[in-house]
Amino acid sequence: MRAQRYLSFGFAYYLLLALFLYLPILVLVIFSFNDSTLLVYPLKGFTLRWYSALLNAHELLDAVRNSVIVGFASSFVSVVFGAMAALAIARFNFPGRGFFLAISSLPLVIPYVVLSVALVLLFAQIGVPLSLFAVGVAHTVINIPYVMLIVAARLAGFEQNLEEAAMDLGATYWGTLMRVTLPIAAPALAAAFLSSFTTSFDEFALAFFLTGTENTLPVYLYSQLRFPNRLPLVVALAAIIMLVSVLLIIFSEWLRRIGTQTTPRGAE
Amino acid sequence: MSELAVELSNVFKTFSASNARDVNAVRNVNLAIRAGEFFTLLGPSGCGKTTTLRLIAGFEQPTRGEVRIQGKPMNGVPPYRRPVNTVFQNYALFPHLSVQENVGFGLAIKRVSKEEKKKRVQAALDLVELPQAADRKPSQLSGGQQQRVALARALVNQPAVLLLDEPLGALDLKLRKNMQLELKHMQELLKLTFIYVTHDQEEALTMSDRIAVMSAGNVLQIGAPIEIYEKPATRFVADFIGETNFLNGRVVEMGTAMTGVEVTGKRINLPRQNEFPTNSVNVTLTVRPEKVGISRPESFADEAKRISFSGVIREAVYIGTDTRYLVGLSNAETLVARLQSSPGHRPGEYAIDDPVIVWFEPGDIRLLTE
Amino acid sequence: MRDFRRKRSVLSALCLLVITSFVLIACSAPPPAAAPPPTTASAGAATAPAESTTASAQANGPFVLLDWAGFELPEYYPTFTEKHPDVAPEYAFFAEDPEGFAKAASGFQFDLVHPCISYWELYVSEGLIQPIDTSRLKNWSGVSEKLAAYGMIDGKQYFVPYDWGFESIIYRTDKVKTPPTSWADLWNPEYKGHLSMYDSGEAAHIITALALGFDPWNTTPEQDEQIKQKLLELKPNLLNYWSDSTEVSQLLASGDAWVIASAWNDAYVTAKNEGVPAEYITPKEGRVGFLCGYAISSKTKNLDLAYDYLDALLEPEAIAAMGNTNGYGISNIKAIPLVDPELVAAMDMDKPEILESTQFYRPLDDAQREQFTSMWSEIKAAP
Amino acid sequence: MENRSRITILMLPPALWLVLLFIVPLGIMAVFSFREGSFGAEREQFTLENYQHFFANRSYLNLLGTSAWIAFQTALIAVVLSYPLAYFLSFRAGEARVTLLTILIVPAWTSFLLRILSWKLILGSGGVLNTFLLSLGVIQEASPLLIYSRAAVVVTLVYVWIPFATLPIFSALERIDRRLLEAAADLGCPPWEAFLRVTLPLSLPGVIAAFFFVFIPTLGEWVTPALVGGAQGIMYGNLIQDQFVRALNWPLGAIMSLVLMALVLVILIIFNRFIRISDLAGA
Repeated sequence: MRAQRYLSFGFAYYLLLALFLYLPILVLVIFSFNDSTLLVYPLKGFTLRWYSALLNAHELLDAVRNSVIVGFASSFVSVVFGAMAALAIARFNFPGRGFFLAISSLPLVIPYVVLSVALVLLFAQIGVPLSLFAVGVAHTVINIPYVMLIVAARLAGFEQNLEEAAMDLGATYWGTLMRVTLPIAAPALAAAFLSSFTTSFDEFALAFFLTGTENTLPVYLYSQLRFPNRLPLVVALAAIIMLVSVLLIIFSEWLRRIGTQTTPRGAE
Repeated sequence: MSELAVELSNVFKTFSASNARDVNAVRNVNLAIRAGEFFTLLGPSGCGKTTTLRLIAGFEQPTRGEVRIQGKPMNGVPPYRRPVNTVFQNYALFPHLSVQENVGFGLAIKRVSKEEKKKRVQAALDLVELPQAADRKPSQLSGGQQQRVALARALVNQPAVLLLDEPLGALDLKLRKNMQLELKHMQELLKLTFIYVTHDQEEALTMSDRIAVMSAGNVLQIGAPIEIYEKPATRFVADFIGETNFLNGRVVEMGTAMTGVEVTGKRINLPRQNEFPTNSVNVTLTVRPEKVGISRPESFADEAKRISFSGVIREAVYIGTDTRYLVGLSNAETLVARLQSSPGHRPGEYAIDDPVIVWFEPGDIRLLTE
Repeated sequence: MRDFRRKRSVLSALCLLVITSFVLIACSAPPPAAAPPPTTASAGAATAPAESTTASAQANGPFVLLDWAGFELPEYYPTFTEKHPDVAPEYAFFAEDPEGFAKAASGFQFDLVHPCISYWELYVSEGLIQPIDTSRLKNWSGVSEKLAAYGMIDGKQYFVPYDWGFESIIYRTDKVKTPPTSWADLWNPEYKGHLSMYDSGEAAHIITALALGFDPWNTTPEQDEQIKQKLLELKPNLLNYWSDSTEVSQLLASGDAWVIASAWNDAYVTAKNEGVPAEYITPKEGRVGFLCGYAISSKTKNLDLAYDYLDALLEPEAIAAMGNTNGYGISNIKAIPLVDPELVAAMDMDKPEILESTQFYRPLDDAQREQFTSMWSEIKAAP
Repeated sequence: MENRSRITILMLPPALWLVLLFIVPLGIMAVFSFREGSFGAEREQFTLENYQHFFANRSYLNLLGTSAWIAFQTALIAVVLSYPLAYFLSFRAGEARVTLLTILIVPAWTSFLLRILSWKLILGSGGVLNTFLLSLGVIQEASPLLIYSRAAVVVTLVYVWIPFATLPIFSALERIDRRLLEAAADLGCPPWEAFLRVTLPLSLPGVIAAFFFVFIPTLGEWVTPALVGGAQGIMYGNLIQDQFVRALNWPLGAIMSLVLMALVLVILIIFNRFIRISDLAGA
C-alpha cells in the first residue's frame, strides 16, 4: 500500500519533469507541420512542404554526413586517448598525476570560443588547414577529459585483483588490458563514446571557427537560422533528429528486453 | 630431502605510505617449501601473510632478499611468467566471461589448441564437480560454485605451485569444512604444492603439512601442526593457536635434565627444554586447558609426579562435550581447564566457589621467554 | 548484473548509430572527392597564363569563396557555370564579419571574400586582398557610382559592391500609440521594455550620434561620452539585443518587441508577407545603410575564375534574383527593372532621395572599432 | 621500472595531445592578453593597458559576480529538482530505471539552439503560457513572460541541466547498500528519518558533483543569455564572446577568459576536499 503510494507520487513527479523536458520538442514538431515561415501562433495550417524541401536540401544532408564523420572520428580518438589516460590515472600513482587531472578538467570549463580562436592561431602556425579534420581534432580536446573521467570512475569501481588474476594466469600487462580491463570497462567506453559523439554532433563554436568549405550540421543550421524563410526547414530537421533518437532508444530498449529474456533460458 | 618448490631468503617488503612513514609488511622472512607440500601461512590480519603470498605470485617485488621457485630466482619476473597460479580471496572471476572462458583463460593465453583446451577445461570442471556450469556467467553461480570455478581456473594450468589466498573465507561453516577436506584430498591426489593463506588456525591445523605462523611481518615458527600446537615457540604462537593458559614464573635452577621454576610462590621441577637455555630469568609457563586436571582436595593424590595448585572454581560453562572451568589461584592468577564429559567427570561435578586442586603433568608445560 | 544490461543497451544504441550513419552517408550526395586544399603556395605564380580558363582552374586547386551563408545558390552566378561547367565553387561560411576576417587573417586559402563595409579597410591593411581591374568586368558599368566609391581605398578599387540594405526602425502598428519618427524617439518611455536593439557597438554609436545631432563619423571625445551616457539611459526601454534578421522577424511577429532599431529591410519584407502589422520608417535624421561586396584574395591562384565569378554576380538577371530572394538592395542599377516591384517599393529603390539621405557605414580603422566595441561592452555589462 | 614504462606508454600520447592542443593554445591566449591589438605586426607590442582597462572598469567584474550568482541559483535549483527525480529512479522505478533515465536524456540530442528557440515560442507574448493566462484572466495584456530577464536565463538553464544533474545523484544513490536502510529501520528509524540520516548523507558526494557539474559550465554560458536573457540577463560569457566574435578585441577577450578560468580554478581548489573529480563525469 505504502510503496504503491510512493510510486505513484514519484512517478507523477517524473512525468511532470519529463513533460517539462519534452514540451519544447513537442512545440518544434508541431511547428514543423505549420504552413508559415514564421514560428508564431496561431498556427496557419498543416503542411508537409518543409519536409519535402528537406529532401532536396543536399547541402543539409552533406552537413549531416560531415557531422557524423567528425563525430565518429573524434569520438574514437577521444575514447582511445581518454581511456589510456584513465588507465594510468586509475591504476598508477605517478608524479604529475594530480596536475594532469586538474589540467585536463579545464577543457570542461574553458569558453569554447576562446579555445577556437586559440586553435585557429595554432593551426595557422603548424600548417593544419581549416577543415573537418581540424574540427575533429578540436572536438577531441574537449572530449578527452570527459572520457577520462567516465572511464576512470568505472576502473575505480572494479576490483584490481581481476587484473592480477589475469596476470597470474599468464596474461601480460597489455594482454590483461585487452582481455580483462577493457572488456569490463566496455560499458563505460560505450557511454563515453556516446557522450563524445553527442557533444561533437551538437558542438557549434569550435566547428564554426575551424571548418573550411565543409560544414557540420550545427554550422549549417546556424547559418540557415539567419534567413527567416529557412527556419521552418531547420525545425523540420530537428524534428527528424529527435524522432530518430527516440526510435534509437526504443529499439535499443527492445533489444535489451530480448537480451534479458533469453539469457536465463540459455543458461539453464 | 625432497626438492624445494619455493624458497624465500631474507625477504623484506616495505611499502612507502603517503604520510612518509614506511610500512614493513614483511621482515626477514625465510621459507623453504618442499614440493608436494601443503604449506600454510597462518596469522592474524595484517601479519604479512598475504604480502608473502603476493611476493611469491609476483604481484609484489621484494624490497630485499630473494624469491626462488623450483630453484630459479624470481626477482623481477612478472606474475605471468611464473609457474604459479592463485586462487583469490574473493575469487576474482571475470564477470564478462562465462565459466568455461574463465577456466580456459590461462590456456587461451598459452595458445593451447581448441580441442585440447576444451578437454582440459572440462576435466578441470569435472575435478571441481561443476561439469554442468560451463556456459553460465559467474554472477549466476553460488558462492561455493564460484569458489570451485576459481580453483578450476588455477588448476587447469598445471602450475608448479598453487597459491590460495583465504579461498574459503566467504563460505558458510559447513561448506567450508567440506571444502577443506576436498582441497586436501585434491592436493594429495594431484601431488601439487599448495601454499595456503588463512587466519583460521583450525583450518590450518586440519589441512596443512606444515604451518608458518606469522605476526607483524615476521615468521615466528614453522612446523607440523602437532609441533605448532604442542610446542609453541613463542607466547604469540601459543596464544594464537587454540586456547591456552599463561602463568608467570622465574627460573631458579638449571639442572642437566630439569629446570627449576618458581610459580605463584611454589617451586616446581620441569624437564629441561632445549629451547630455553638461560638461567635465572622471568618466564611464562603455558599449558593447554585440556591438559589441566581438577580434583577435590580430599581425593587428590600423586602429589609427587604432578604439579598442583589449590584454587577455587570461579566459572563453569557447559559446552556440550566439555565443561570449561575457570579456577582462581591463590595469587589472583587464573587457569582454564576443560574436562571432557566422561564416566569419571559428569557435567556439573564442580560448582562455583568449590575449593579444588588443579594439576598437570610436568611434560605438558612449555616454558616461553616472552 | 545491471551493468551488463546497461552495457547491452548502450552497445545496441551504438550499433544503431553506426547503421544510421551509414544509411545517411549512403543517402546523401556523392562524397566530395577533393582532398583538402594544399597549403603550400610555392609553385603558383609563374604557371597561370592570362587567357587560361577551365584547364588552369582545375590545375590550381579548388575555387573557394569565403562568404556569408545564403549566397551560394547557383542562380546567383549562372553565367559562371555556363562558362566553367566543370568548376564547382566551394564555400566557407561565416556568420559575423570578424569571424570571416579571423579565418582569412589566419591563412585560410580563399579566392573571393564577401565582407561588409566596416571591415573593408582591415582586409586592405592586412594585405589580404588585391585591387580589382574593373576593366575586366563587363557589368561594371551598371554598378552605382555612389556605392562603387565606398569600395575605393587608398585610391584603388578593392571591392565590388554587391548587396546593400537599410537599417532603420520598424514597429508594430497595433502595439504602439505614438509611432517613432526619429532615432531620438527610441528613448520614448512608452516603449519601455519593448525595444530591441542590434547587438553592434557601431550601430549603437551611429544611431545615438544621429539622435543627438552629431556627425557619427567625426565625434569628439566629449560627444563620445555623451553618447555613452545617452545609451545607458536607454537601458530601461531595452527588451533585448537582436543579432540576425530571423530574430527580428520572430520578435516582431510574436509581439515581444514593439519597436526594433536598426532592423534590416528584409525583415520588414518577411513581416509584410506574413501579414504582421508593421511599418518601416525613415527617421528624420536618415536611415543607416549597410553595404557588402566582393574582393579578390591577394594569394589567389584562380584569378581568371575570380573575375569571371564577379562578372557573373553582377549580371542583371542574377543580381536581381539575389535581391528578390534575400530582400536586399542591389548594386547594379541596370538590374532594378528586373526586381520585384513590391521589393523596389519596400526598399525605396525608386526614391533616390532616401538613398541620398542614408548614412552608409564606413570602413573603420582599429581605433574606431575598439572605441565602439569597448563602449558597447561596458554598456551591455552595466546593470 | 616496469610500471614507469607502462605509465609512459599510457600517458605520453594523451598528455602530449592535450599539451599541444590545449596548453599551447592557452599559452597563446595568455600571450595575446598582453598584445596591443589582435592583428598586424605593428600591434604585436606588449602592453599592460588591456589589464588596466579591464580592472579599471568595475562593470566587467560586477557582471562576473552577477554571473556567478546566476550560476549558483541555477545549480541549486537544478539539484533540488533533480534529487527527487534521481531518488524516484533509483529507489522506486525498479527494472525500468535505466529506460526512464534514458528517456530524460533524449531531448538533449536535439539542437540546443532550437530547444531554446522553442522556449521563446512557449513563453513569448503570443505563446502557450500567455494564451492560457489570458483566458484565465490572470493577465489583461499579452507580454513576454519569463523571457528577456535574468529569471528566464535561470529557468532555461535549469531546463537544460536537469538530466545532467540527475545522473551523478542517481549513480550516488545506486551505490548505497540497501541493507544500510534495513539496518536503520531495524534500529528504529522511520523511513523519513532514515532518508535524512542515511540516504541523504551517503548521496551527498553525488549532490555536490551535480552542483558543480551545473555551476561551472553555467559560469561561462553565453548562448542562453543571448537568446532569452534580453538586456537584463546578459552574462559574463557574452562579453567574452563579443570580444572574439564581434569586436575583434582578442586581447581583452583573452583577459576575460583567463579571469574566468582563474575563478573556476580557485573554486575547484577551495572545494577540492568535497569534490571528487571523477564524480564530475557523473559515471
